[in-house]
Amino acid sequence: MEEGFLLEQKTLEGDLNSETSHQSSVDFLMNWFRKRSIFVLAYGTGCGAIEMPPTFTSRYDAERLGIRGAATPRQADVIIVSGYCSYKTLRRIIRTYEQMSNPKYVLALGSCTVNGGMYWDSYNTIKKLEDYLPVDMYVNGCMPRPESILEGFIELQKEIGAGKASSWQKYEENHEFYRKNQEAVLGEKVEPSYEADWYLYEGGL
Amino acid sequence: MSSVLFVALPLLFGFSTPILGYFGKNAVAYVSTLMQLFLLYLGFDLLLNEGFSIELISIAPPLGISFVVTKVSLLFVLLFTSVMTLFSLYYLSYRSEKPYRDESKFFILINMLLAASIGLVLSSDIFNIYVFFEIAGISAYILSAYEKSSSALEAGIKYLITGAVASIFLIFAIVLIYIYIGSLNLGIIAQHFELLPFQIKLLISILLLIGFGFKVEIFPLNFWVSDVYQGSSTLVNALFSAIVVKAYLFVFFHLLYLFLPHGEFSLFLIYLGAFSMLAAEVAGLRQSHLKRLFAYSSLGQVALVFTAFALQNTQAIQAALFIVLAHSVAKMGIFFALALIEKEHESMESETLKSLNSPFLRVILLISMLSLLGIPLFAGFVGKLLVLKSLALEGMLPIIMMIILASLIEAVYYFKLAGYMFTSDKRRDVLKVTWAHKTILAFLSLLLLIIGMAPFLLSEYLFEASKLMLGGVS
Amino acid sequence: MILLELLLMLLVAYGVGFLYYGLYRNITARFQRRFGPPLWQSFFDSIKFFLKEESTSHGWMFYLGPIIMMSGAITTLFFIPFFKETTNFSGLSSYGNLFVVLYLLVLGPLGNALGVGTGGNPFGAMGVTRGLSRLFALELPFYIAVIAIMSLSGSADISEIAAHQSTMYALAYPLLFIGALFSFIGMMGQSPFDVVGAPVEVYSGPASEFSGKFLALLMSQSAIYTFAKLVLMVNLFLGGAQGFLELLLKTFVLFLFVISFGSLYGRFKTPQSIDFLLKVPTTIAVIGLILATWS
Amino acid sequence: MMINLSNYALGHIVLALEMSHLANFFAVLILLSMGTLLFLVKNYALPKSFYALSALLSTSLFLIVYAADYLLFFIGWEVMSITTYFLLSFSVSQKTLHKYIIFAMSSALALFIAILMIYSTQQSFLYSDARESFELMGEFQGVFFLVLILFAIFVKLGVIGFHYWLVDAYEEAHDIFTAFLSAVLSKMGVYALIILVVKVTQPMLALAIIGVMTSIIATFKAIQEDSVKRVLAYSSIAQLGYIVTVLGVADGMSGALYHSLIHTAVKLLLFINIAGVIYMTGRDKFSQLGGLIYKMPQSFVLLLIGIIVLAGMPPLGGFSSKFLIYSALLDTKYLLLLSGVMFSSASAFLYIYKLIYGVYLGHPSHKKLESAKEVSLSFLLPQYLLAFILITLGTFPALIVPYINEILLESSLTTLSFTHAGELISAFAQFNGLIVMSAFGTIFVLVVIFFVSTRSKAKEAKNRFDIAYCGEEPDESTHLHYGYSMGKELARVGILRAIIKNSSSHFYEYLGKQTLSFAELFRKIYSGKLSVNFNIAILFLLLLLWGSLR
Amino acid sequence: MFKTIKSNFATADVEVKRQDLYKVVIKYDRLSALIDFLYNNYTYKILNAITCTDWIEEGHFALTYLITTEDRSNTFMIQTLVGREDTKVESFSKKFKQAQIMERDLHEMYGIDFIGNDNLKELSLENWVHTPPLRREFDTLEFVNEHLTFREGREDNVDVKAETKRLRALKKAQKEADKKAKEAADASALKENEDGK
Repeated sequence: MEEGFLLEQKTLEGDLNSETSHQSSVDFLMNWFRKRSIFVLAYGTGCGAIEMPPTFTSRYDAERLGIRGAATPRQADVIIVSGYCSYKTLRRIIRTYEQMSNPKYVLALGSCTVNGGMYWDSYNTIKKLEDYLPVDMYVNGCMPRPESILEGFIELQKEIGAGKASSWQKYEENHEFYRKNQEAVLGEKVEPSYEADWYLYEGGL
Repeated sequence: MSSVLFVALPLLFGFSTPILGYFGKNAVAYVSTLMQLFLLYLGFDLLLNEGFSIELISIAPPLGISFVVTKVSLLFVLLFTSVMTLFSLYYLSYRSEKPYRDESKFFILINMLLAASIGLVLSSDIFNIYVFFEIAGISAYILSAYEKSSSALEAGIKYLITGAVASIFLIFAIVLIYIYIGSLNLGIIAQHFELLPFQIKLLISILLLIGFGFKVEIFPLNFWVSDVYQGSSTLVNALFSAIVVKAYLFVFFHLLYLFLPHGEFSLFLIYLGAFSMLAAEVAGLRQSHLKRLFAYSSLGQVALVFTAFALQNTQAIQAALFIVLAHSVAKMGIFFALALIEKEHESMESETLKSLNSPFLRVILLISMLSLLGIPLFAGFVGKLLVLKSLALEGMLPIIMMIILASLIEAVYYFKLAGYMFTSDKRRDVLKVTWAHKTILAFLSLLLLIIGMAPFLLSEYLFEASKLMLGGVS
Repeated sequence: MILLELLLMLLVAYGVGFLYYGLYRNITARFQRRFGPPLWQSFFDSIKFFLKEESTSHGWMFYLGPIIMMSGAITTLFFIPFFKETTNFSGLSSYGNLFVVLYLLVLGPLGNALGVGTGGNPFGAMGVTRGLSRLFALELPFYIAVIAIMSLSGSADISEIAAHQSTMYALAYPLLFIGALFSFIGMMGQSPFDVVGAPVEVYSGPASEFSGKFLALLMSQSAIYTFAKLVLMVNLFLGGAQGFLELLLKTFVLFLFVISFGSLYGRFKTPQSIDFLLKVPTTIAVIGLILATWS
Repeated sequence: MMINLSNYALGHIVLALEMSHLANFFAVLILLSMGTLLFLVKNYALPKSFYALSALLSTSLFLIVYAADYLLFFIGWEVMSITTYFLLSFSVSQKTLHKYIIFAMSSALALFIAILMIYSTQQSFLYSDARESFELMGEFQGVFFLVLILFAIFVKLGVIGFHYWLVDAYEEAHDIFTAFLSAVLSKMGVYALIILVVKVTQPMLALAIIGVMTSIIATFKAIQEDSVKRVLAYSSIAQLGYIVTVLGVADGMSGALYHSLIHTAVKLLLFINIAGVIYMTGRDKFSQLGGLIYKMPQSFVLLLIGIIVLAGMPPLGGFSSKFLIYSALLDTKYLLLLSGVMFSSASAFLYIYKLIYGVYLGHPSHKKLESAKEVSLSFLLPQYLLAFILITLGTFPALIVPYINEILLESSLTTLSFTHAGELISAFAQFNGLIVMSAFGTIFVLVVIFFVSTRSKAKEAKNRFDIAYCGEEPDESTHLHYGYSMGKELARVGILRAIIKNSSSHFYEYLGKQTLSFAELFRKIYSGKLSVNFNIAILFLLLLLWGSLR
Repeated sequence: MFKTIKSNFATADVEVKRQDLYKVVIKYDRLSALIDFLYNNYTYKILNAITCTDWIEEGHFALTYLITTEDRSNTFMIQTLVGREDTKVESFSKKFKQAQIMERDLHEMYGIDFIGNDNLKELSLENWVHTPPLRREFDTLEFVNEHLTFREGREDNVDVKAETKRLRALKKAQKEADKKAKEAADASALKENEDGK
């Protein structure tokens, strides 16, 4: 009877591609590649950042699932908002999120992103990440351990594989809603505005 | 027309000036310029119809005036008369703003100077040489002390003392020669000179060397030159460097070739000349006073001529004659231009060139300087090339090295001046130059350019002249 | 026929390049006591980036940067013959020689540096500066070794050098090989000298501004360049190869050595790596050169 | 074909002109640079004397090139130095001008002594007798002759010990004249090196070693410079270092000729380009320029071609000349020389990239640069012409090999084997420029087609601040023009600090001070007091007597 | 040392809180003189912290300056009382460089203005326009409810406090019922024993 690491590997991967969904073969292939290789932006926003090293290094090794760190938002697919998010950090998260190239996903860790967590009454943190950024996957736990983060990643990969993770389209469609909330919290106009209307243009070569 | 006129006419003019005084203030000036023009005509007339003759006028048996007019002495006579005419023409238009005080005395002096130097060149009697040596000296001392400033006075005294010392040595030499050989005529002395015992010959030549050394501005004896140039007025400087030095140089080497045709001392003289050129240039490096600077540069050039003459072969002498011509023309150009600058800027420091604002004068100064340096397209280069070529033939490498080093140092401080003139700096108002000055200066620079570009015009004439000089026909 | 052969060479290089890249990630993972990603993970990464919705570009020069890099890589590949004797799979190497290859190796990165420059990202400029200042320190020992080999085999043509090696130059002249090996590690971008693209220190250096398909192109060209350099080193020092199997074997052994050496060492700072390269490998190579030319 | 001027003899000196192939080659270089620079002249308000002086300069250059005897050669050399002095004086500071003229005059006079030494043994200045007269010279005199000649040429070439005047003069001279200076005047040094050293004596290893040292040190000095013209000045010293190296080695003549052609063309291209940038922005420092690529795109592309050639990259002409140099060096057994040259050309990439990055790429360092527009056609046309020449030499490297072979035959050296224009063959290997260029071109096009057809479309960034900047948002005030001072960190590396830090200027300043203090000593002798002078006179008299009586 | 401080700075007597910690309360105008005195004579060269406690009832802030000796053997707590409304305090950033950051933080959190500190812009709160948050009149919960929105819970969500109370009551009732049932069972078992006996 296997146990230990191999079992864990099998169970995690076991039902990875069980999610059957009706999408054209081209989309299926495209999503299959997007599922197999995920670049996570190396940007620790809150206290969850301390969970990232063990997830990506030897013990929990996210790389075996094709998940790797990426230095700049240009190269990244997934941004992890790990934990409480003060106004100051929110401004940087929005700026980085808008610089990532589509399709991009947000992984929110901890309860602070859900409803403010233990800082529910703090004057300085936002209570509900949903209003400011479209979130694909929540991983609760007041800082989830690497296993649950990996679990979260697997779920995200399943959704990507099935083509259901389309938060970045949601961000583009109702952009005013997000921008209004952001400006309500961040005070004056969120710079740079041109980043937002960048999506409205058609690509070149 | 006999060659004695060259000496007689200026002296005659000298005595007649008081009479001319009555005819009006500038009568003296015009008459003297006319007289110099006539002398020039006389020179050319002699040149054209080959009037080479020997004039013997004996007053008392040993004493008398004997002139010998050969190609080379005629060359010098022509040089002197043309320099003097150019000088007086230049002075005619210069005197309208700033005349010398009691001009008539000034004209007497320059004519006496001219007569004496021509006499020196022509005479073939050793006592005559001494007489003209003295006359030229005296007129030069007074000319250098002409202005009423302290430096002029100091220059005059210094010139007087050195001149006196020089003449003492010369008279000793002449007395010795007269005792041992008995005659004053150069030809006879030349024949008997070899027979003299070595010590006596040595003593005479040393005395002659020192006697003429002062005047010929050789290294240890040329300390007085820079102070004299600084003291005397710029125009007079032109005369000194163009005429006086050349006359003494010619006479010294004329005697040398006559007495020691085999050139026993030539090696020593060559080294002496090269070293004095180097010393003069190095001393000039630190100079900031323009007149002293050009004094040192003319010391250098004269030393170069000295080395060339000391080589005692026809090519070297031809080169020396080239340099003499080029140097006189260039120095005249420089000092004439400096006279104008001094009139305007009052200060003769080299920084004044920075504020000089007349493109014409800048070009003139530049051309003369380049020619003095020996830059190819100008006259100086021909002379320098020939000297160095003949030195190369003799295989004297160290000498070539010293001369080239000296001309490098000369280039350094000349281009410092060129740098002042040409880099942009705060300029004074434009310095206007009358058309008369312009024509004379332009003529001088053109002359330099022509000799530089087409030296073959003169090379045959100079070649025969140098053969003659070496041949020592007296 | 030649076109087909060139295409085949390109496919082989592309495939083997990504295979080696996957092996590299697995072997370094095993060094770090973890299971590495699946073998073709790098291939998946590059294809994923090709399939991105859009990628930011900063003007036509930025757009052309990675393209020049890729074409430089492919040209270098074509000028290196795969095998020793036979003329097939020798690409265009009969028209070029070792000097052409040495300079083509640098043409790609220089073209890309222009793209990075127009991108305007200061971290990109910093990465390029480190790359260029490291480059000349790398080139010195490599050039000394290569020159020694060229003079030994009497010609600058790669296939001739490979043919000339009765016994491998690596064995015949070990000092030369060691000197060249040090700089080869740097050329492969392995650890002691890979400060150029350090993800944390320099925000991934030159690649900081490249997104989407530019990044994909950079990944695929690095695969081709790796394979081209490996084949070059095999031809120069390991006596060339007769067949595919021998070629793959030798290249893999060399690659294995380079990765394991790389995964054991931390990163040098740029002045440190220049100082080291100009001192140790250069003296080794010079001694090798003197010994080689003396005998 | 020889025109004999002997009837103008100055006392039997034979002056002769001659139309040798070597002379025509260098005449072509002069014409090329004069032709291209004439385009630019109408953009600048130059004083009339500038034209007169440049006419005189070009006549002196032709005189140098076509002279068949050393005297005419020297006259041309001297006139060239003097006219350069006056052309420099339009814009150069007094100090640099003075430095220049001291070096120029000392080099000219050293040459004069050397020529006189030739004359003294053979009684003729003609080139043909030079070789015998050199043999006739004694051992010591021969060495002294070579020292003088090399000193004169090294000053003109700006070899590393003697470049004290060159870099400042290049930087401060008028842009057009700097181009002319670096493109042509240095070639006169090369020509002098060929006729005075290569043709007279057998190849000297010392010359090659000096060449390598020059190129390495000049390259590292170029990397440290901030002013664009100073970088180009040092880079032309380095490139000339290659020529000197290859001339110091057996049958390096072909490499030297080819490289001087390439160097003239590429230096003209670079200097005209930089002149255009300075004309448009009025700035010539890397720290003040930057980000001009999309405002001056054509100049950018032309500079790109220029730096590819300067670096010696395969598709373009630079590689063909480097290839010949490397093969020539490979023939000799001095392999360390070749590695030195390749090392210096590898480390040259740093200042080559800095040239294009500092000026065109990155962010503009000042708002004024935003208003820069493309330069007028008068700047671009010459650059296109030069770029065309370089590209054709890249694709057909052996185009001029037949002509070089004629020169080699003329001076009885081994010629290069030649098949067709595309293939350049040297002793060690051959390469086909056509195949390299077309391979690179077709692959480039194929990759572009593939790249355009991928699914992911490239979207233009909104403006220059839209960069990944760690979450921050840069604006007008943030300093983004990094990388313009790249290469400064090399000074932290032990070995390189030695090369970069100490320079020859202290030595020359010391020398200057010493001569001035020595002159001061001499002036004391000419002091005013009469008594001192008389003592000296008497001293001299005694010395004279003692000397003669002994 | 304590006597000299007490005498010339007219403070309450120095309190030795710990072997290496002394405390003294001083009026504001003598504060800088005391700090200079300690700095020069007793090597108290290091400023550890400037803290402020808000005594809203008494209506004043208590500013405490902690300075330590060079060899870190001993710390001195100097406390002054300053007013709460737009207080102006003289800055020590010239004497101690680190004071600049501490004062900047106090300015942001308490609104105290430090004269002489050249850089008092915001430290961690960007674009903060409301009252300085650490003042006690600022109620965070009320601020949060006013400015931010919470996630509205599920339909069947109940108030957390009421829910916990209800659950606790339920458990208690349950316990009592069991106890009662047990007693009934014991009683019946006791009765059976008695019947059985």
